[in-house]
Amino acid sequence: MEDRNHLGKIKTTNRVEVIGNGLIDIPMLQLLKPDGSEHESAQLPELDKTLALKIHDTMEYIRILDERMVAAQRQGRISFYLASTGEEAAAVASAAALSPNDMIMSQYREQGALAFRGYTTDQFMNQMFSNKADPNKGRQMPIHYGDKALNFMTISSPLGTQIPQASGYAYGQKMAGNEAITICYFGEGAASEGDFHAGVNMAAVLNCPVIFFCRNNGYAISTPSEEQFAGDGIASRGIGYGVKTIRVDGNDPLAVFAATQEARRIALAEMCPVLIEAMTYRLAAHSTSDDPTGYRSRDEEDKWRAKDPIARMANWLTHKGWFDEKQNKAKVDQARQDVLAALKVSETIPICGIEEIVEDVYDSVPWHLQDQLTSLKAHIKQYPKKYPKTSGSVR
Amino acid sequence: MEDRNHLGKIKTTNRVEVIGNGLIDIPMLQLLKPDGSEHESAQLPELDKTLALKIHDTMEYIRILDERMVAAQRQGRISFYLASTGEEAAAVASAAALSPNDMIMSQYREQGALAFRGYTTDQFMNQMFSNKADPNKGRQMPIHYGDKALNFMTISSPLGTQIPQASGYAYGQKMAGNEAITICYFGEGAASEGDFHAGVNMAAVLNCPVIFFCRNNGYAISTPSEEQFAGDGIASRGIGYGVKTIRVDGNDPLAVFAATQEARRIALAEMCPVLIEAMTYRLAAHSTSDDPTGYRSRDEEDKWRAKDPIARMANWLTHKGWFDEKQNKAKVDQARQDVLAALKVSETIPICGIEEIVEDVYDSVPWHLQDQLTSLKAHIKQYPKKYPKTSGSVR
Amino acid sequence: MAKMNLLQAINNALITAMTAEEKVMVFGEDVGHFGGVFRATSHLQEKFGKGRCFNTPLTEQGIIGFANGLASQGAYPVAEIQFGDYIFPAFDQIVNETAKWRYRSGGQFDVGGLTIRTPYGGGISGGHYHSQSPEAFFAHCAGLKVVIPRDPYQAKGLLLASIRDKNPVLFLEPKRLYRASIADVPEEDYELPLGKADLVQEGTDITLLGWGAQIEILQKAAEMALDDGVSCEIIDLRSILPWDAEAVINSVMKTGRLLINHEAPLTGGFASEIAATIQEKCFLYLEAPITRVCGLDTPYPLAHETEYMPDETKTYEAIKRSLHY
Amino acid sequence: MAKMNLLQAINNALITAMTAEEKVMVFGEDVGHFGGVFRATSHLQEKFGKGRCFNTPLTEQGIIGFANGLASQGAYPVAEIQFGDYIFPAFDQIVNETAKWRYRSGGQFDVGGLTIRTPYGGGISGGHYHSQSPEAFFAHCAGLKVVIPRDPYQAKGLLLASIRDKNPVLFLEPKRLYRASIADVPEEDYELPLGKADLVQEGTDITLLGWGAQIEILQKAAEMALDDGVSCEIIDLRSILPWDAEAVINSVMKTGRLLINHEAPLTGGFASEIAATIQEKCFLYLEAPITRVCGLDTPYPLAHETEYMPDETKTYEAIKRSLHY
Ligand SMILES: Cc1ncc(C[n+]2csc(CCOP(=O)(O)OP(=O)(O)O)c2C)c(N)n1
Ligand SMILES: Cc1ncc(C[n+]2csc(CCOP(=O)(O)OP(=O)(O)O)c2C)c(N)n1
Ligand SMILES: [Mg+2]
Ligand SMILES: [Mg+2]
Repeated sequence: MEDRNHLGKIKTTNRVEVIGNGLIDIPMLQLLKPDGSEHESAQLPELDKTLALKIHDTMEYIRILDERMVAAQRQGRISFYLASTGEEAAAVASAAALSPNDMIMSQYREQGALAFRGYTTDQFMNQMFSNKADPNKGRQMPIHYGDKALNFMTISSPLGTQIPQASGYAYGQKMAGNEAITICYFGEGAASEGDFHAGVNMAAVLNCPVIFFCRNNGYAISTPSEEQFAGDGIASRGIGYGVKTIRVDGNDPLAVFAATQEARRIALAEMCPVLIEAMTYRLAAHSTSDDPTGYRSRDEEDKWRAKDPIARMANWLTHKGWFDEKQNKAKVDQARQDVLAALKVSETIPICGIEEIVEDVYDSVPWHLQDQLTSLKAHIKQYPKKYPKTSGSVR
Repeated sequence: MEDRNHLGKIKTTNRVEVIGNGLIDIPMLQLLKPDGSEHESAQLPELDKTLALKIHDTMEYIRILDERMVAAQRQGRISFYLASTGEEAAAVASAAALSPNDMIMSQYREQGALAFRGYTTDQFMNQMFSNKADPNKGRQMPIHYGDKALNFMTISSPLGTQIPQASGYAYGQKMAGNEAITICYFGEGAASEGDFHAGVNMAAVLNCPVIFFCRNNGYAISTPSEEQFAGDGIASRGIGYGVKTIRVDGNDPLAVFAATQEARRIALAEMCPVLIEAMTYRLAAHSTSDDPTGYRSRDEEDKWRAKDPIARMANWLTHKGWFDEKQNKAKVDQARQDVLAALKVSETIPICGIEEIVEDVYDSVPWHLQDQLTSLKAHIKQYPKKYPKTSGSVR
Repeated sequence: MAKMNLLQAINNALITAMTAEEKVMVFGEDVGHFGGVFRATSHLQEKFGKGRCFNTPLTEQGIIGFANGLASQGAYPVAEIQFGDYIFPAFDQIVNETAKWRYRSGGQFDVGGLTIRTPYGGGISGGHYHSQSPEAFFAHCAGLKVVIPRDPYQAKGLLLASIRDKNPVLFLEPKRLYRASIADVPEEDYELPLGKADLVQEGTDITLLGWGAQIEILQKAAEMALDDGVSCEIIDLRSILPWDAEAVINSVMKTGRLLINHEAPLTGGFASEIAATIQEKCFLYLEAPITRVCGLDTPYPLAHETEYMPDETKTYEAIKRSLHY
Repeated sequence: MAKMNLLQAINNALITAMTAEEKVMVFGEDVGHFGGVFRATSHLQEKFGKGRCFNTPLTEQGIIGFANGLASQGAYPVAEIQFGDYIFPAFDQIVNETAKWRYRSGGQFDVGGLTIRTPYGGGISGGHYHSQSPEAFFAHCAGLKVVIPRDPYQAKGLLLASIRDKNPVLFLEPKRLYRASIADVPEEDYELPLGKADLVQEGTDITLLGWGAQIEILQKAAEMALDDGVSCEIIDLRSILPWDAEAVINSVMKTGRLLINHEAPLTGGFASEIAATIQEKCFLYLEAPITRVCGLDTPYPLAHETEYMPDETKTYEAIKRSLHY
């Protein structure tokens, strides 16, 4: 056995030094100024017109989807929605830096990443209407998307749980020899959960190729980040875990893209985790159940409205000569129509039949669930009006 | 509502900067060299002869207690023991820097702190023999001490749980206006638990006067610290939480004393947590159930034997002219005898009567436990030989 | 007396408790300035200051760990877990720490001042993670008390008793009733006893036992049965741990039949404990097997929520089956 | 065939599983080089490399979170929790994640490859935190399988079946028997079925039901009863979830009497579910109330461990009470 020395790299001092702020500054990567012009000294990532437009268009698409679905919730057509307004760049531009083989484990405000991967409007709608066209079979609340074909793990509500899971998933990718990583999205609020600590530390010790992508949007529902932590954001923690860390302007799509690209390169090359903290702001209410006027000022929101990532990207595209105002308008109009049309179709598709209530608890239905289903079916037949959504299809 | 700006203090950069080691060096405070001589430039804490001797003597006492009890366990007289050999300074010298009003919430290897507070040999024994003289009533395994009068919270085995508890306790002290803090001891292994993250972060945000005292002794049972974390020890984490941090040579009693004194001063003056990482080494086996030869070399241990905190303190005391070899030998002999004598008495004291089995589950015994006790007593009366420890006293 | 909904009754109880005792402190995610996502803690921070009503970071294990420590110091923490579904990260702190604190220290230390409040239950389109009824997980844990009110009046009286009880209490609030249940609630201070069931309706043919939001389901089913001439006795258990076996035994000795209804899944739900105990204590009095009308043994499904629920028609049919056994 | 104790049988099962399938990975606190505090994972790191058998940091929630992710990726993680008493920090990952993974994704994703191994139970002077029997907490959680072997032969066969089962399995090992129980165990690969009880001894007068280390208690009690001329049927449930109700029903229909024994506290223990189900299914066959012989409703006490245990004399007396009802 070789001798270990856990004090190997530690120097000594003879004075009581209290380390107050022992960090070097963790600056925030910004490539585009808020108005969309390039920083003089900025080295931009390689990004061709097609990809640049795809990033922009996806952000815009999500903005439209969010607006429509918030409205649909107000109209009582869906029970719940959660918008990502103002934070589109964080999800979309990071997803753009990944390979489609990379696994995405998200929190819930990363619909942009999913749209970038190719999730269709119909798919969004079917999940939100819990109808039988959704492969998740309508079992969870709206916005809990998941799609195996797109390597997008089905979302679950408990916060932070996906963080150690992402470490494990990435470990599996490594052991299988896949040229793929896992990206794990979470909010700065979720980063207070014990699972964050466990997951990041394990990834560091077990050399898991995973990107921990924190959207620090200033709020966890009503709780501002100064009541969430006292350190220098989430980035400062990465360092304590011995994890390479990048802080980025989350409203700058190019910076997010560049940071994620670099993080992915490192994760694969060095088989290690990388932490990204994207500084952004939740312009939307937490969800349709929330009303932020109770805990923050309109004025504060306005300051962030001015940093809109979509306008910033559009301006940059315009500088580049890649942006066609008219074409864009047409796309936007089309997207609005598509969403409305899909919504109308989706809300008429029935939910799964009653058999599905006991499927997927296990790989096959055990005796006790079979019994429970049998009684339930008999009961539904007896009271068809009480169970209008399923009585029609009970045999 | 005032506007918030969670980006207020963050600078921007235009290049992708990956922060690898973003920490300033966290040096280790050392006042005495391993041989016990003072570092030239060291500013020693104020420490009079009485207190200095008390620190030394308590360490020596614990060394003896540990040796004896490991032996007693081997003889089958107690079921379990856990020694702190080599780490005595961390517990004793930190406790010496506290006020008796300060609450101690410990892990399990801090018998030195308890002895310093005045826990007697009889008390140690009664707990270890689970007899009825122990106020903890023999309900937990040996070494799970607790004493209300000494402000020493009863130890529980699940690791890390005491960390957020200490934050809460300290918050209560603050709200009550007590001139007191809480010290929370834990190992570098326990610091991987989610509760560590939760507890330290909460203390930082909620301004709790608590000292988080980590004994980094290189091992968690067989797991070396390099398989426990990848960062710069535990100290590096404090910084991420915005918590003032001191790293100290845990085998240097004077340094531990000075660091803890300063930490306590800060905690009370600024109403905030302070993290101390004491670098030490678990010379003992993890517990009497463990055999370290399976996972580390004798040679490695020997290097640390040379850093013995007790010899170091004795040497310093000798330099100071405060150490009387003969007197010390007498004390040591006395302690050995006392421990043996107390052990002999304690092992003959019976365990609590059977009524105690249902006490303290609630503040009073509810109906169902009363029923269970009644049946149990009747049963014991029927089978007195099966329950020799209680049948004698069942009425 | 004032008309209050269940949320208002809880808010009122908290104000009452905080006014009477300085050491009552209320905290959890978003409970501070915002007053909690359901607004149960509205205005408490304004009234009592940030020291006594505050937001915590987003960590349930931390919240309960902190609350345990604070209670052991002598305070009366009232910790909110935003949804019952999110109490599981705190399971270790509750089961291994809260519940065992007094016992392991021989009564030297305790966390008797602790109350954990959390909304539970379905019927609000909440799917897997905003609908669970976790009471049975805690009912298997000696050292805890578990309390569930059925309406605003019960909520205020039971919550005040829970906060002041010398033992840690898990107080589960039926969130489906938060705004739906409205009742006259005394504005003054009052307590209702823990560990005691409440006789909601007398009857002679069968005992219907439940708690929380399911009491109104039992009432509806009892009305349906009444049309058939069946007289149901309805008992609200109120305390799940320790539970009032005596009240149930007495009732079953009278009626000879027992039906237990809860929203949580059947297997290992608390109805199983009640059935196990009552079949033993009332063996010679039972005229039919004890019936359980419960949630299915599946995660809580969104689309099939209506089908999943142990509703009044399922209960009514079970009553009939019991009577015709 | 080779003589093995329970630990050796488990070690042997792990070697068998890892040899047959590359994606089986074993990890947890101290399981690597050291082979685990009980040595159940001895030599695995040597044989299969550090990538497939490794130490984790000391965090149970992390271990199970990591294992969930790894299983969802397609691997067969076998995660060790050092003591059953320390599984509670992982409760959320198990109850909210492991158990619901397949259901919530409509079967798109699952963690069926996951097995969680942990030693449980008392009788080793372990006090509060090295003695608990947590099976009932998990029995209330649809989506999990819970399996407990009673001896080395069962342990190997059930563990191999658990690792290969398409569902997540919590595998609880009776640590009191780790070295005490020795049996002939086939060296080749074999599986025993999950969800099926095992008839340990046929009898006619009363059914004794248990699992894990309590089976030997039931055997001792049955011997005592035999001296009185009482013929006991003994059933080892083996799987707590889903459980083999049919086997129990058939036996009780024959014997007319049922006694269930477990070490976990009485209230809300899994015996309650069994009793609730059987009183319903066998109502007209029962000649006496179903009896539960269980741990007390207290934390697990050290000094009074002997008194706490549902031992053979308590069981024997309960048999007599049932027969003389
Ligand atoms: C374990 C758990 N606790 C509480 C909640 C309730 N909850 C849902 S979202 C949320 C705030 C999350 O904030 P953050 O992580 O910053 O993400 P953001 O909403 O800002 O995107 C809370 C408290 C939950 N879903 N899970
Ligand atoms: C929650 C929990 N998990 C596991 C254990 C088992 N265990 C007891 S001590 C120990 C190692 C602790 O190491 P460390 O915190 O470094 O303290 P040290 O023993 O080195 O003083 C482990 C894994 C436990 N007691 N609690
Ligand atoms: Mg946020
Ligand atoms: Mg250690």
